[in-house]
Amino acid sequence: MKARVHVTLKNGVLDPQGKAIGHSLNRLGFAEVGDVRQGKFIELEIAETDQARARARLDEMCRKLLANTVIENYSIELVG
Amino acid sequence: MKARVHVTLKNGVLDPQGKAIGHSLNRLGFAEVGDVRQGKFIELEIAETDQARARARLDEMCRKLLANTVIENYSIELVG
Amino acid sequence: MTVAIEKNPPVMLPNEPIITPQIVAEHGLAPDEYERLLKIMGRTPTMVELGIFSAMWSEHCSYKSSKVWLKKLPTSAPWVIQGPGENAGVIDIGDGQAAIFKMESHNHPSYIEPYQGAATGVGGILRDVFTMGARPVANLNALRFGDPSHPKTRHLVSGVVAGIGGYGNCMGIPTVGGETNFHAAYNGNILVNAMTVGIAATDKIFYAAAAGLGNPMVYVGSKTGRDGIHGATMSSTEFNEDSESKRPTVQVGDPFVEKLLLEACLELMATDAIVAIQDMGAAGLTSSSFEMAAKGGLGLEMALDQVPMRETGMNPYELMLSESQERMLIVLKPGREDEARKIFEKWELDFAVIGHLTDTERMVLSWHGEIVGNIPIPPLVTEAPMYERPWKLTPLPDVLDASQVPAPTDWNASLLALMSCPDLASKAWIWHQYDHLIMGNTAIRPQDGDAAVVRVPGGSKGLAMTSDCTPRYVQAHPETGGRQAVAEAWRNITATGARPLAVTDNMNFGNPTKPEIMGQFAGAIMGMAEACKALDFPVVSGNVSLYNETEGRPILPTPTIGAVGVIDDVAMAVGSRLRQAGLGIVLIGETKGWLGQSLYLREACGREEGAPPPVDLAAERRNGDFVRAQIAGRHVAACHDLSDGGLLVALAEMCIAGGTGATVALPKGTDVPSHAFLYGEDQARYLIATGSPDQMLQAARAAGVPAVLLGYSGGDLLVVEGLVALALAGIKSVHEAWLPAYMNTTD
Amino acid sequence: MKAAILVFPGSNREGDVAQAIELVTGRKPEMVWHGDGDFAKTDLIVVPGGFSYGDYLRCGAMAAQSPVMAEVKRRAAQGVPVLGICNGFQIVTEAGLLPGTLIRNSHLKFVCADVHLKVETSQSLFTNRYQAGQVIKVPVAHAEGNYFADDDTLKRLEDRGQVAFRYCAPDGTVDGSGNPNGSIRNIAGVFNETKTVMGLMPHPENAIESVFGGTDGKALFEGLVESLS
Ligand SMILES: Nc1ncnc2c1ncn2[C@@H]1O[C@H](COP(=O)(O)OP(=O)(O)O)[C@@H](O)[C@H]1O
Ligand SMILES: [Mg+2]
Repeated sequence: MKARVHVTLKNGVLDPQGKAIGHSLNRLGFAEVGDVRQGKFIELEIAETDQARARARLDEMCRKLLANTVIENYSIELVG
Repeated sequence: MKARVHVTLKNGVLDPQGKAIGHSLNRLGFAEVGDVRQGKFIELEIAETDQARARARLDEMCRKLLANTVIENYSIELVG
Repeated sequence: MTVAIEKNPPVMLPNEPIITPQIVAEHGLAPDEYERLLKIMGRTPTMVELGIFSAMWSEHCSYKSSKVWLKKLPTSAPWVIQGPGENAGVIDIGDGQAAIFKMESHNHPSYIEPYQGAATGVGGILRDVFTMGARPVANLNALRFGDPSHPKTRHLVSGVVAGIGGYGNCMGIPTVGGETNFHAAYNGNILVNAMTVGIAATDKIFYAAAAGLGNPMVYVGSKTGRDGIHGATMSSTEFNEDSESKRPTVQVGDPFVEKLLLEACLELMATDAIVAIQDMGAAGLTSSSFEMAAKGGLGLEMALDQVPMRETGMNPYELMLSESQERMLIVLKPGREDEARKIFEKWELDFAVIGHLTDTERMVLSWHGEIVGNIPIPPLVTEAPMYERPWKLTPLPDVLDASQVPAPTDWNASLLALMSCPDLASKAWIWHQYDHLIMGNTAIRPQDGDAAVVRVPGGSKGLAMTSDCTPRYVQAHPETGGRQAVAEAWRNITATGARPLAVTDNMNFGNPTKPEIMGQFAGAIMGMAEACKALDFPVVSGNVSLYNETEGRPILPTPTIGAVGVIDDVAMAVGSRLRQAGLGIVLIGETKGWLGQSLYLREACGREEGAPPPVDLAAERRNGDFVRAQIAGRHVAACHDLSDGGLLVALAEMCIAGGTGATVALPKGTDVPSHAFLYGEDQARYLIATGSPDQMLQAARAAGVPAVLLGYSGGDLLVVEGLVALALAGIKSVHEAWLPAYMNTTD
Repeated sequence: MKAAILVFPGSNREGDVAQAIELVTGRKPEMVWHGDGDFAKTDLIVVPGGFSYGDYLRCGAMAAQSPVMAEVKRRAAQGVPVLGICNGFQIVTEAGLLPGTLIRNSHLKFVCADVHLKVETSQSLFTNRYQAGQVIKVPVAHAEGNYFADDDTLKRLEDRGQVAFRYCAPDGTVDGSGNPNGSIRNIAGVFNETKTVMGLMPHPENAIESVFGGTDGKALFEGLVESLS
């Protein structure tokens, strides 16, 4: 099956990229843009048919590698 | 309102990051992981109430700055 | 020519289109070129064969417009180990060591996708150098962008610089120098020329010529995807079902994999398992395999289904033409496959035996057991089209006398304006994004000298390197411009105290089918050849990039010269920073006050006209040899060659870089007008800061070298008596402010 | 002093630090490949700079999961000194040996330049040859050296004297002018609680010889030799 993982910065953690994007958008004339945060979006193919097991494994992948839980949150979505 | 933008590499474009992540996961014992692709996930606060207008503006932002349309696709989602 | 009888004619693949004149045209082959192909093949080619001819006979691979001219460049000297014709040039730098270097363009890809285009340009030139057995020790980059006010320029600068840094930094190779110009002629066609210098043992240099019947041909590195398959895009989509994913794409670089490939190749090279090795650059598997087989006078059978593939549904056509990055082709000694495989597996890279050498002199390609291509190699190479295109030389423009150019009304303002103009403003914003210090060998950093100086690992020797070209001179008069580019490179190496040894070039020009453009090319080559001969400065490698035009408007002709020199003790190298008070400022060389094509004329008067400054090669040599001897004698505290902007700009650069002011005056009795003396761009000149000016003047007189003491260093002002008085801090701030300010604004 | 330098796929300043250590100690350090779960007994472990695993995902994240880092953690717990430089600092924080994390430079660009550092303490294995308050000049070269930690962590670091170096102006003033990457409180390097692990973004190994950028980094290695021989 396919999985989608979103990794986002925790509240309060500085996001230089998001800030710069917001800044640039404002300068480009998009005055309506306020706060911007940038995160990661990871799509994985997984050879696993059991939803629950897949979710548990993905959770482990996130904690071990995909997210730095000191500063990041993650969320997992299973597709197909 | 809030908007979410996903920026992903077009099909066929090499994704060194995704490749390295997949490799690493395999090495860490997640043998079930196949292809991995990494994209960006951008959340924006927008001072705009009209959905259609917001979407049009976001489309412009994507083409101008958020995505590199030579190699990337983007998708826009409006929340709240 | 007779057509060899073909024992195994290839099969057509399912869905393979019939070759039509349109498909031929889409492959960039002229009708007469296709006729030539038919004669060689003795039959209609398959798609993969057509693709191969198209790639091999492209301008890029065949040099069909430029070859006749390139032959005129001098390429030999006692210290040249390998001249043009291999992946890179090789020179002997003593102690059993060789410097291996080359420059290459990635202009078009960088315009389409600046980050990846520039990054893969660096990746490609690095492979050219380490495929010969060298560990790369330095990178340089020569960049030309459009007018700063053009809407695309900022985006291009930002992407190109990030891409060059992104690749080189990750590879751990210091990027130590380069040049950056802006001119409207590059608005639709920027130039990104990347150069790599590497070091190898003279007895451990690897070449591309295949040898040994039956020897295995091995593919290593990254998998092959559908990157950068150009030319035949439309037609190729027709012979596969899922067309969306088949769209040819921009090449994306993976510097991490290249770093692994570098280490793995060097590890394998330390054994004696390699017979020949060649990187896959432009035209990927096609050009690398043909070149290896042709150079060895052999044939090759390749099973394309064995090529490691990144995507599903790839076909032989795509595999032969893909420009996926970070790949190499190696001929191994028989029986050494396992040993080699272990090394590449350790570095987590793909490794596949994809073929073997034969004595048929044919390239036989198979796909799951069926032959899909069968091409005689020698005629494809020797019968490649070669053109003596009509050419028309650019006449020498009228000489512009200084009296026709107004002097500044405000001298201080004129200097500040020049120091902050796009071409002269500090490029620190760029080179701070490049790791120029990694390896711990960088003795002269960007902006600290005319050439970068890097210690050769394992000793005290240093290599000096630089890249130079003044395109406005070449535009005005190509012969003079070609001569000047070589002379300036030679001078820049000399100014550090190093001996200039050899040159690599990157010939960037417009459409060669126009006689004026071909004339620019011819003229530049004639000028370069003359200068290289006169200065004992052979060309050992190079690259040609033609058709740099948009909507019929060509770029300025830009023959970029990359040069390398050697200094025996790196600690003896001098930079251009004026760091001490009380030093005499000596001007070496003759000043006639040449303002034609000068930056003063362009920036202060808004005029681009006149003949460029003439280059007296005998004077260059005499003055340069004198300067080098003075440096070797430890009489020189700082030295800077005079080029763009002339004397006053050079002095200002020395002062602000070293944080020490100077007070100078025009020599008594000169009849050159002040503005021509201070801003003229006469060649063969240097500024030297020395603790013993009298001695130096005396030595110069004895050597027949024009020299004059202009004044002394000290204080924190730059003063030209009666004309200029400026605080260094003020000059420095405008000099450093332009580029960051420009990059931080949006239109 | 016996030193071991870890090498990951994509490491690239291992040679620089090996050269520095050899110059100072006269002894070649041992190079340890990332896949080796065990290596010879050593007085110092160095995690060098570079782009381990291409710096993909997050700098240092993939290297932190390698077999050799598990062994480094074991040895660090036993008190074997660990020095993480640049990418090594990122790896060591990802491995949990040091607090905080390194994020993208505030200006988003790679920066290679000489910077000035204020030595915060001479009371450590790594800094005993410097004086507290001394200003030294060494280069940085990174895109992700922006040190970040939450307020509690910062307070703990400051209270326990775990800040090793701060970016400063040439005259020692600690303010925005000398900060090359936006690091919080100008922090350039930190210790663990026992000060046996130090990580820093700048490259003392590239400031060893006067012809190649100065000698201010030398004392760090000399101090280690003094403490560990
Ligand atoms: N793209 C670049 N990359 C690295 N260094 C650069 C680049 N552009 C300019 N520089 C550096 O800036 C300094 C000034 O460049 P330039 O004016 O072309 O020097 P020169 O006139 O001595 O040839 C040189 O040290 C050069 O190496
Ligand atoms: Mg120059």
